[in-house]
Amino acid sequence: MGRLIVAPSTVHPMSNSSASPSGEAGRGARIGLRSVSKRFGATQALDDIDVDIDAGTIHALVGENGAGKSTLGKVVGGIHHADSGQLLLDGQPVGRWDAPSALDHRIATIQQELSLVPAMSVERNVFLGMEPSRAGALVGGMRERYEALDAAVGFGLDPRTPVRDLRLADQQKVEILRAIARDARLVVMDEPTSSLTQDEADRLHEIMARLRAEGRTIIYVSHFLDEVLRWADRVTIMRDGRVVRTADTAEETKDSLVEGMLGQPVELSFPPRISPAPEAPVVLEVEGLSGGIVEDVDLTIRSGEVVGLAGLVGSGRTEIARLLFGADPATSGVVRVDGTAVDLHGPWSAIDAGLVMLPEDRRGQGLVMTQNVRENITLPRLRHFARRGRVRRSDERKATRSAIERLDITPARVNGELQHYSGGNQQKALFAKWTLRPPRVLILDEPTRGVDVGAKRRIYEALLEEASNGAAVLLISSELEEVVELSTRVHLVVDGRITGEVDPTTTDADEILKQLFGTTPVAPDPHTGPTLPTKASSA
Amino acid sequence: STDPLENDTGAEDVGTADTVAGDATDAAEETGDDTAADTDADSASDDGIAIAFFASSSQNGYNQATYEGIQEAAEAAGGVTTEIFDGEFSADVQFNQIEDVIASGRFDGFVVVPNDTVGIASAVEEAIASDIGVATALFPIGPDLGTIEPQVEGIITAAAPVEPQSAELAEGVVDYCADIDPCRVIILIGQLQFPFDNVRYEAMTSVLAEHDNIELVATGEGNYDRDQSLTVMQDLIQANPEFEVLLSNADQHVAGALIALDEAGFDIPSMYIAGGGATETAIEGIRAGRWDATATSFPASEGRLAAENLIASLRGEEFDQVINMNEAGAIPSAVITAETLEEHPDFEAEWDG
Amino acid sequence: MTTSDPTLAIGSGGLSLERIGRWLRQYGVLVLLVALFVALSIGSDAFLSSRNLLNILNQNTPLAIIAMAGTLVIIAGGFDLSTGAMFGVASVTAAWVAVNIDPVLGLAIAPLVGLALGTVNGLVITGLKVHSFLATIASSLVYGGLAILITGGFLISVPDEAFAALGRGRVGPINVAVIVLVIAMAVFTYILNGTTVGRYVYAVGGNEEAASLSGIRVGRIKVMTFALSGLASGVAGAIAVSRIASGQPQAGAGLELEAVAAVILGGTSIYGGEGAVWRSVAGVMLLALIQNGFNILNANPFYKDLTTGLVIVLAVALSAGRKGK
Amino acid sequence: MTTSDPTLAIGSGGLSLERIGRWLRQYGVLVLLVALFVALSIGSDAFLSSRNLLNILNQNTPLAIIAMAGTLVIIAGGFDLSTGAMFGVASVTAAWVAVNIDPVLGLAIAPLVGLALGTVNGLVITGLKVHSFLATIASSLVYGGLAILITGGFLISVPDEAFAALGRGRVGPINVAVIVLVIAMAVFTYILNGTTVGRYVYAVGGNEEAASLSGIRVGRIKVMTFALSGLASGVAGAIAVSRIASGQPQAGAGLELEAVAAVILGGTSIYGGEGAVWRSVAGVMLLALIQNGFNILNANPFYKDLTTGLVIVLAVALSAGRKGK
Ligand SMILES: Nc1ncnc2c1ncn2[C@@H]1O[C@H](COP(=O)(O)OP(=O)(O)OP(=O)(O)O)[C@@H](O)[C@H]1O
Ligand SMILES: Nc1ncnc2c1ncn2[C@@H]1O[C@H](COP(=O)(O)OP(=O)(O)OP(=O)(O)O)[C@@H](O)[C@H]1O
Ligand SMILES: O[C@@H]1[C@@H](O)[C@H](O)OC[C@H]1O
Ligand SMILES: [Mg+2]
Ligand SMILES: [Mg+2]
Repeated sequence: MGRLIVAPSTVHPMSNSSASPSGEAGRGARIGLRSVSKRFGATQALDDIDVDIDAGTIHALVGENGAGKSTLGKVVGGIHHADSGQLLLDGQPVGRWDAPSALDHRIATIQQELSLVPAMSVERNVFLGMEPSRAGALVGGMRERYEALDAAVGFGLDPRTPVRDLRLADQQKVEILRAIARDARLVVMDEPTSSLTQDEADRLHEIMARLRAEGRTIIYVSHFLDEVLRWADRVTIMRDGRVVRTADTAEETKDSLVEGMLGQPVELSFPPRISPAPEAPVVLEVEGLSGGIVEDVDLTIRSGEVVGLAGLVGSGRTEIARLLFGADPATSGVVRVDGTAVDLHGPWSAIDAGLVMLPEDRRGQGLVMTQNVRENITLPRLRHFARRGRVRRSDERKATRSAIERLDITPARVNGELQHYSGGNQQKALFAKWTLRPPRVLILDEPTRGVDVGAKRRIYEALLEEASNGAAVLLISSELEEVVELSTRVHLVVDGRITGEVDPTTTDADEILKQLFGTTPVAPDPHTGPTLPTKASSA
Repeated sequence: STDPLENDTGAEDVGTADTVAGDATDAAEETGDDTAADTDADSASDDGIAIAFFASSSQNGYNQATYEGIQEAAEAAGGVTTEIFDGEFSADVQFNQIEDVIASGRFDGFVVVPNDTVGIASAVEEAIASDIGVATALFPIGPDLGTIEPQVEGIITAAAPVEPQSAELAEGVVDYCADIDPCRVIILIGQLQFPFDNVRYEAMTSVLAEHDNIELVATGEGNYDRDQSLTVMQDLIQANPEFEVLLSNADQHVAGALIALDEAGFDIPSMYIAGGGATETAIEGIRAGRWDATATSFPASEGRLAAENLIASLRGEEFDQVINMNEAGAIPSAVITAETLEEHPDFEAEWDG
Repeated sequence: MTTSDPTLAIGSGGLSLERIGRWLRQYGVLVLLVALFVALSIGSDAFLSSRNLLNILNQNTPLAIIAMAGTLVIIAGGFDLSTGAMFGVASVTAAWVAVNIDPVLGLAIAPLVGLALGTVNGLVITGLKVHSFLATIASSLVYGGLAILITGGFLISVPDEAFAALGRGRVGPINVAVIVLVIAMAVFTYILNGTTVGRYVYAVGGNEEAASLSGIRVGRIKVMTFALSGLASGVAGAIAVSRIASGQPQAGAGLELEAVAAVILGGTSIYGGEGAVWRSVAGVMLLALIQNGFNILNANPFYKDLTTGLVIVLAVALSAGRKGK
Repeated sequence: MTTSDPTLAIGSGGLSLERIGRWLRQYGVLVLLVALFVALSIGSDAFLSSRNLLNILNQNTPLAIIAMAGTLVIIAGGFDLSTGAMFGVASVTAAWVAVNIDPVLGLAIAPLVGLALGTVNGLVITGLKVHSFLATIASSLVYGGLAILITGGFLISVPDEAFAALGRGRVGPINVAVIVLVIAMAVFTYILNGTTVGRYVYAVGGNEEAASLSGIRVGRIKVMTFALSGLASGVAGAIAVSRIASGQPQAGAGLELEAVAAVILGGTSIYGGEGAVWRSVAGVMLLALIQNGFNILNANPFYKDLTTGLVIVLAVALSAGRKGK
């Protein structure tokens, strides 16, 4: 972290004369919510909320999926209007309050669901709305400003790449850069690390600490409770749209947070790993699979086995999964399910063969936001709910209802409008979609992104249940701990190749990381050095 | 603007459309009330006659002049009200309109300027079957564009036969070209995908083809639009910097093309320039010696004659079934030239385009 | 933040303004349709005759059929601006076959011609990965050219009685075309809302990538929507050509935009993923009632366009913000 | 990294097939334009004359100006189907004012009329939150109605010499309209690529929500694009009406779709967020060359539509998959 030179406390590295209209630079904003309520149809998302967020603090929001954290953040950021109540900025009631006016008051938001302009380059996205200009005419200097910003933050993204060509994690970095570039007095960060690796998350945390040192305020929403306890000053626990309590993090423990969030203590450890019967047959067999950056992958998973893929960022885990699933064209290789070769021309034949994949980007690749919960959940298996092409809705409803129960999706409505669900509940629906009927091979790419601790446990249990019912499971997660704790075997992935196998019962996350680094020939990125794909292990 | 009938003008003597349409509307309303409920239109004719005019487009100078003529006839006959319907240059719209109006039972007679001369026939048959008298103006109704004899039983037709008129226009070219060899001709036709334009084009070209000294160097589509004709002419001049004759079926084409010819420095009076429609612009041009001919077209007279005969037929009086506009108009000939204008010094164009 | 916004302050339990607003936004086009219907019934005795009402349906059958199929295209995220041209080709082919071979064969072949042309559209669009907006403008030019070549620019008239049966025939008082309309509506509604394929159409338009990763053959679904649109244009062409007993290449000109406008007027999302067949029929009928009203009442045609425009704006204002955009 | 993939195996410095492909997809419309240009130069002596080339530019100035402004509308995620009608209103107003008040005032007022109508479009679209596709179809009907009311449906002839200066005048050999074209191209390019407003146009079309969250007043940007589109239609109307010395309400009919087609043909994304002014000019010129070619080669106009359609398909095939869709 040596390159994170902390800037002089009053001068933000990015501030220039046009970005700091007043002399407030460096002074954080103080926000108060008084009896704030917000209702969406039948859902009371915020119910009479009172919170004070002090200047120069990192203030965490924790709570179950759907507790109202994002809604609270959006009210502060001017993205939602509260139905009633009052918002105080530095003790004064605010007037007109929408996103542009919040920004005028230098309150910036990193939303949970990324919101970038896909065709625009990284730097243009970062400086959107604050381009160097004179009387409306663009002037040069954006590259220099970007480089200064990047030097301070150290994400090492190429400023010219259109953001649609970036991986999800890199897009999240662009969002972060954008908020920082705004020289904001208060930044709402809604699960900013959900796609990041531990290394990148740590980098962000350092930046947060530095912003706080400059007197700025941060509202930090996260499901990583260890991180919350480590980095935040205060924490507000929310449940069902209400504040349970606000306290100093020093007074809280992981268990106390969980109990506050869920209303009851919950088992935090991983469910016990299952091991397949010794005579269990091979379900998935991959031989010489190549395509894109993936080269010559061999893989075997037996019935009841959970196999994890561990790799550094960009090592090609996602690409392996997509090739297996027929989502990307393979140049060579064979995939067999229960001994029968799968046609790799498209996901349809993979699904027909009982091979399914939960993709990593739920909004981009996973869900159809214009369709409701039922329609999303049954989509890949719709034919099973149809006779001669005619969909039988009652069967659909029945299956959906039980999926909602199993994963505790809220609101628990079969025909709920998914686009309005909280991030974590969408993720649960995505999981439900791919496990609605028992698959033969279940590929999971970041299955717990954005879900709360209780729901994570439920997903782990569901995953293991699929395995114990005889499925072969392939697990990819940037939370290395998940991979280690749930898998029966872990493959190491480096540069699109499987370079080794470790036994997770005898090898811990740190050891796996060491091995991965040991086999990494070159640092993938000159700016960041090798990046670690794990969370929570080092925190 | 791709419709053949889309003549982009109005005649200056027609008065403003607002009052024209307004008067008609008011008048029709008075009688409309007591006939509306009456499904048997025939019974309305004792106390008054209501005529619906189905314009190919009400926002078009040619049709407005026709309507002017219809109103004139209505006034002269007394006890006749008129109303205009806008066909929007669409065959479909017009067809539906006629059906709707038959269903409304408010009218005793129709005058139609058809958008689709064939397709409209079944709607017209339906009208006649409902005891509504029908007259067509400008074009005959029925599959054969070549004749103005009724192809739907009972229909009154006030039109100029399409083919002979175009042939006669081309004969003017032949005369002009008699001593010129080669005599190069450019034709600007409306749109070859319209059946009537095809008939016109074939008539013109077959006349020209009989003469070895005449050379058809280019054909353009003017689309009944001045601006498009200007564009096409500018282009054609590039490939054919010298030619003697501009032959067209529509004065609008000529009006646009002349801008291009002027720009390019052609000596227009020495050329042979022929259009169609007998518009004010064309008549002025012929009088000024810049144009040579225009195919006759008397929209107001056409409307008046169609309506007069329709009213007569509805009243059981004597009437003409077929009115040949090449004989019945103010100038009884298919083509107007400087000579015909000398014979009819007081002639005023009935519209402009 | 403000508490002064009245629409937000009202509780959502009872019959709140907000709920009425939502209902209006959802069914605005129907409300307007009913309102116009009532107004016309009051304004003119002639309007509420069964003859007039059947006329309206009959006249608008070709447009409605095209719009219904177009609904599927638009829900799947596409656009078909070649329906008018396909209608034209189908019409002239029908007329040509009727004159040269057999009238009934002519009518039967028109839908097939449409189906073939629509399938070509779909294959070009998915094969070349081009947006259908431009692709179908191009194909509409090509098809239009084809229609002209078939006819040589002349009109083909079909004097045969049998040929007129589809367009002019009646079963009792009901026009054959109206029966076709009702059947088409049932079929398209069933396809869209009762079958797996219909569900896939929504999914493809809602999120193509997610649909593909869910095992849907996106290309096939798209080709199918364009093929259906062609088929519908062919059926519409057959009805129209039979009604006027003549085929001409220009026949369908302008229909394509009218159909798209009706679909969107009905409330189907231009972005794809959302919509319904009944909406498009309502859109067609809304436009039809305005037309019919002007024909039935003594309204000055000078104000027709203006009125139509304002009614569309009204419809659109009623359902304002339904999709948040 | 694998070496088995031929496209990747070749060093990124060299001239790989993949790079040529990418370049073609990016500049396909230019390639086709040049190809057509060369073909016409070979095919006809008349083509490569400065007069003919100036003619082409001159003739297409109105369409090109509308398409350039339309580029901004489409990049911002909108659609303007009322440009033809605004062109019509501006034309007849110009002619009316020229005849009744002053010819020069007439020409001067046309752009302002367009600006006003365009602004109304923008305000309706953002105010009612309706999609511009439908809203501008509606407003085009209303504006069309307006134009008819202004003229009473008649043609307004303006015999004045001064009135013709804009449309027919020349500076040396160069038509005044061509000069206007060049200026418009410079201005629109500058707005789009040299100003913050232009940047926001891309952002609004690329992701409205992201733009709004970046503090961009999305509504204002949209209104501005529609206002500019109106202004451009007004300028185009002034040029055209001056050229033919007469105004008529139907004048601009069909222009709106031609302009949209040219923009998309040029390669500007129909989904918004991407595009360029030069692309639209290239699109206009591609269509113009086909027209010009048919005229100067004396080709049978029967094949014009067919050819135009095939050229568009070709253009589209060349840039296939440029946006992945
Ligand atoms: N636009 C909306 N329309 C309808 N309901 C909404 C909308 N936004 C949020 N909700 C509902 O409000 C509740 C709170 O949602 P919110 O997104 O604030 O939860 P969250 O605490 O951020 O959850 P997560 O941890 O899953 O992100 C949820 O029940 C959600 O379904
Ligand atoms: N959408 C994309 N566009 C461009 N490159 C991509 C995209 N997705 C992945 N890549 C690149 O492909 C390579 C493999 O990425 P992949 O997502 O498979 O890695 P991964 O091991 O799954 O890492 P992570 O899941 O942590 O992103 C990387 O070099 C990455 O940068
Ligand atoms: O030639 C005439 C043409 O000028 C006018 O536009 O329409 C009627 C035609 O007969
Ligand atoms: Mg959230
Ligand atoms: Mg990945």
